[in-house]
Amino acid sequence: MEHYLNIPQTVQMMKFVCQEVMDSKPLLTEIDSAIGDGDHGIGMEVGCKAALQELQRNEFSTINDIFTTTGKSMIKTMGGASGVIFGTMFLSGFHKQDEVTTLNVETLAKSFDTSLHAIKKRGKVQPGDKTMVDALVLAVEKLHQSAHQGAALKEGLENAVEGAHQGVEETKQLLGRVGRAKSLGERAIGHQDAGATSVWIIFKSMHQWLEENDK
Amino acid sequence: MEHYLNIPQTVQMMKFVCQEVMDSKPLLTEIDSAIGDGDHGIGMEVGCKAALQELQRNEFSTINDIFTTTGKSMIKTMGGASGVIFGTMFLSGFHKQDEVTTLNVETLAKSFDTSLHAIKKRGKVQPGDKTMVDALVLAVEKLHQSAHQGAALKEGLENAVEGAHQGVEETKQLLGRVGRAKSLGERAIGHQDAGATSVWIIFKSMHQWLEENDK
Amino acid sequence: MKKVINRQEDIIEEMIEGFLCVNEDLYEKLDRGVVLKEKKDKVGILTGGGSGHEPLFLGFVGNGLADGAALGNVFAAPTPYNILEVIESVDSGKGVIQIYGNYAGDVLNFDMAAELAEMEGIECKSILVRDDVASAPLSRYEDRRGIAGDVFVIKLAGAAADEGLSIDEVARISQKAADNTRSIGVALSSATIPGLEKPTFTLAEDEIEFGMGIHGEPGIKRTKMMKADDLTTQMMETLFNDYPYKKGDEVSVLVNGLGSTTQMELLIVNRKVNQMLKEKGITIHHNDVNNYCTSQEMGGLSISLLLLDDELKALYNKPAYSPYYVKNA
Amino acid sequence: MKKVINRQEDIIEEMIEGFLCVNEDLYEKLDRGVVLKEKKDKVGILTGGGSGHEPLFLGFVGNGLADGAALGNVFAAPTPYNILEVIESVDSGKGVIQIYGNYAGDVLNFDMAAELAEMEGIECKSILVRDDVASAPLSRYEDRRGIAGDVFVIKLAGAAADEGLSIDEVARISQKAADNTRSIGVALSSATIPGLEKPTFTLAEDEIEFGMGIHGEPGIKRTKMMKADDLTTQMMETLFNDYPYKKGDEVSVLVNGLGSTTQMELLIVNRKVNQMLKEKGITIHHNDVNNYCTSQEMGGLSISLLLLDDELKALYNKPAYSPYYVKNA
Ligand SMILES: Nc1ncnc2c1ncn2[C@@H]1O[C@H](COP(=O)(O)OP(=O)(O)O)[C@@H](O)[C@H]1O
Ligand SMILES: Nc1ncnc2c1ncn2[C@@H]1O[C@H](COP(=O)(O)OP(=O)(O)O)[C@@H](O)[C@H]1O
Ligand SMILES: [Mg+2]
Ligand SMILES: [Mg+2]
Ligand SMILES: [Mg+2]
Ligand SMILES: [Mg+2]
Repeated sequence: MEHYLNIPQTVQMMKFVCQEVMDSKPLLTEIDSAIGDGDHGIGMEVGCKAALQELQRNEFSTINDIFTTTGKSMIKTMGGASGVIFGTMFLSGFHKQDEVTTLNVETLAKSFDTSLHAIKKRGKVQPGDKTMVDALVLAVEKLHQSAHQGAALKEGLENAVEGAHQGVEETKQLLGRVGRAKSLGERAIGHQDAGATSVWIIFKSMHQWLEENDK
Repeated sequence: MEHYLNIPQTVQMMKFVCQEVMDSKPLLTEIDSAIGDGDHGIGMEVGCKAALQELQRNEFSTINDIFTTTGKSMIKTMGGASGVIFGTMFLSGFHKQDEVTTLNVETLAKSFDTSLHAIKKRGKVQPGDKTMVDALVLAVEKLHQSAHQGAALKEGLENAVEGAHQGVEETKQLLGRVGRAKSLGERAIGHQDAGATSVWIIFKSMHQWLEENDK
Repeated sequence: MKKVINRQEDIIEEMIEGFLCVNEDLYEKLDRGVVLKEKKDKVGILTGGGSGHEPLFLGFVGNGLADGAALGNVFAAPTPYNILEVIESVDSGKGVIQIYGNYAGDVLNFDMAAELAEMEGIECKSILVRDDVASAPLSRYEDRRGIAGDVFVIKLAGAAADEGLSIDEVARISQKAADNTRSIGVALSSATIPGLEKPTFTLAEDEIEFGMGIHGEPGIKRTKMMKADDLTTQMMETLFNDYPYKKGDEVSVLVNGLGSTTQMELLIVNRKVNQMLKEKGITIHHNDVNNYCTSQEMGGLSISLLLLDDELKALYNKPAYSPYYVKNA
Repeated sequence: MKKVINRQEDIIEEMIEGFLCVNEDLYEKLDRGVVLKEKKDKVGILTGGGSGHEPLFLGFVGNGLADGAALGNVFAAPTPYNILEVIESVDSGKGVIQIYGNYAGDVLNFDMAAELAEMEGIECKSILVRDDVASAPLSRYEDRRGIAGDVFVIKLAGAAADEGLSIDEVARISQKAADNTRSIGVALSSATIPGLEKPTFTLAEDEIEFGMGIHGEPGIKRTKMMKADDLTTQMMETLFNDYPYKKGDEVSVLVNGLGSTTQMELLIVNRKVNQMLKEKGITIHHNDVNNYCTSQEMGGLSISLLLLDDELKALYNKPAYSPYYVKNA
């Protein structure tokens, strides 16, 4: 496989991501039940199901299209905090940005960086607030490093997964400062953030798709 | 002890009966929960508590007074099917009957027989309907036999307890035909009737009081 | 089971006191009852029964509804003397109609109360509600219990009495309302009497009892949990089998929650109820989805149909008010 | 946990359909929302949030109440597009006020909806309800969540809009209503999201959580179950400590059930609430005891106080109607 994906490959990868997130519903439910209200798994399932349908239905002429379609589907169908936040994660990095027809590490690093800023602004959160941002920020960092080192996409994603995973682990030590974990105080310690877990699952399944389709 | 009780003794005995029934609340609750609505223990407790208060408060000049006071307290405070039924059990045998100042087997046999008829009429029940009547009818039979044989009160009550107990056992084999066990059909089989159990407890504690106070 | 109470023996008193706070202008407290403060020169309407089904019965005392309610302990009929006190209070010399569900304990106590009232020269008629079609087959109609259908009968009796009709007329109409009301219930989970530790019955996590009564009386069958539409279909078919509803019939519909079943679930059931009635060409005059006749924290619901004719419809439309049941003109 | 539903993904749709059956004349269905059929020439009042709290929010769409509600999945804020659809529908050119509880998800979605609406030239103001005094200390008022107090704010906003006031005036009054509303809740048992097997949290048989939120958010403390009067006293004192209520103040009181707690228990609590307010010389203008803002089958309740001034009182007294909330003139 090349150092980049073309449009049909990216669509395939994103479909796989949606499917994997949907399959993680029980895990996400359990995590959100521990320090949230238990609906994160349902929400992600709803959003990914809608995105999957759109990815199956549409023809895409740019990579931007693929990601903005995914993001819009989520904003349109999910609701909850994660609808806007995860919708923004897929949408903002490619919406009103230069159009591209291939996906490589640079593009991924740049676009998720843009999304990260949009999320921080929308959600009024910073790293350390025990949200999905804690996973995303480290994933983006790893993508940047990888791009810098001229890594292949698969390698870059492998690093991103590692970053996201580290972010998830870090959320365990944090007090919640937004959303419903906020009022838990000390009781939130030891529990990982649900949204951060979703970020990790997203990067992990991107990487897994590349692993499985690396011919 | 003589073959009869005087007024103070009868008051003491009835107070003991009330206390014993109250202490049986968990048992009666459990039985009524199995094939009824679970409130029989509470009902009997309410009624016996009220009767106990009246028995403590009042001076009595006849045996009739003692029993009618007990019955009226129950009707006034209990509610439910058992309020009227158990109220009638204590009331009807002595209300508008010849006044007596001692209680012996004959009086007991005659008065509970009268009550039995009143209950059958009020409750529109017959023996075999899986109610307290099944216990009462056999207890009354035993009291009559005992009276016939010139038995002492304690002996008569011992027989009545035996009759009541047999009645309780018989209710286990019966289908419910009134009240809430009615709709259970076959499922009522194997379960004893709550009201019948109360009748047994009442006679048992009368007898026990005599045992303990037989000097 | 945790219950927010003080002493078990005080729950009825304290409940009545708390109810009176909601509307002190409207109500007056009796020993174990609630009556309208304003005495109206008309046939008195009394309802009552065991407590534990709130807002029934006290919440259905109001204008255009019952004039008073006699309240027993939880799941236990009120005493004859409590009932008598309410009878005396709501009688304005034109007689009193007692509306209550057909339960052994209620019959015993209301009958005795009526006897006591008659001795005081108060005419007293009883209307027994027997809407629960699951409680006995049609051949044993006399044995049927009363559940949420009480609401319809109280509403219509109250409206009829407000018209200034005679006790015989009000009784005739109330009886018609009772005869025209059919309900079917289902239980999903158990109920606990305040002060007792254990529930009166138990249902497994995948089990429901079809036709269970509001005190946990057994129903028609214990069966597996099913989808809302399937459950509703079975419930409606039980009602349709009990009475030959036909195209053009007009009904009022009550979907009633028993306690812990959510309004969302009731509305989902209501959707199917409406679909099925429409398919049969039955017109829905009025549709209510609420918790009117509960059974502690029991999970489950009942569906009640009131078949209307012109007379009942006109009375149904009359305004009524209590804090728990409002019908605007 | 058994729930009477069909497919989890259809519950919101089917609930709305079932709700519309109750009053087809009054309401119209949107994708994930409900609006009044009759469009009024006034500031539009919109409410909404996650579902699962029924009758809130859809049951508070009505005359003199909200003009529309946007509904999310259970415990999840509605999407910006669902909200936008309701905004567009209730706007008559005079702008729209969105009333919702202060939750991260709701803020994100209602904010985005407002941005989209502004792009279409619809003026849109948001009033956030932050009545839950247990959700954050006074020093972090901005963090407080909204619970049953929504009811008061919707009522007053609806009445103000009906007066034909400008959007700024309606917003000012709604904000005052929100600022004047304080609530405190307690949870006795857990809540389960339809479609999930396990409840979101658990409480031991002798435990309660004082101050728990309506999605199971942790409160002030986990403590042992206590008598109704003791619990009520602690709850009222929490409110009294949060605001210096004084003799002569006038309040409306809502004792709200969360789901499986019975009306009897709520009334017993209400009795003590009334006693305590009277002892402090606070006048109770209106007292409501009902299940308005539930949380699935959660056991527990909340107490809400709305502090009234002359302006708010006049608006509070205006008539309102929905099948779940009626205020007669
Ligand atoms: N303001 C925010 N900014 C960024 N992420 C957020 C924010 N609020 C919540 N999240 C993320 O969303 C997740 C919760 O999503 P979800 O459970 O679907 O929504 P809700 O909190 O409305 O129930 C959290 O675990 C967190 O990672
Ligand atoms: N019609 C009746 N005649 C005689 N006894 C009856 C009748 N109905 C009920 N009982 C007795 O009362 C008992 C139930 O009493 P209780 O539980 O207090 O009242 P309820 O049935 O109203 O809940 C039954 O076990 C039965 O023995
Ligand atoms: Mg959540
Ligand atoms: Mg019983
Ligand atoms: Mg009973
Ligand atoms: Mg949520």
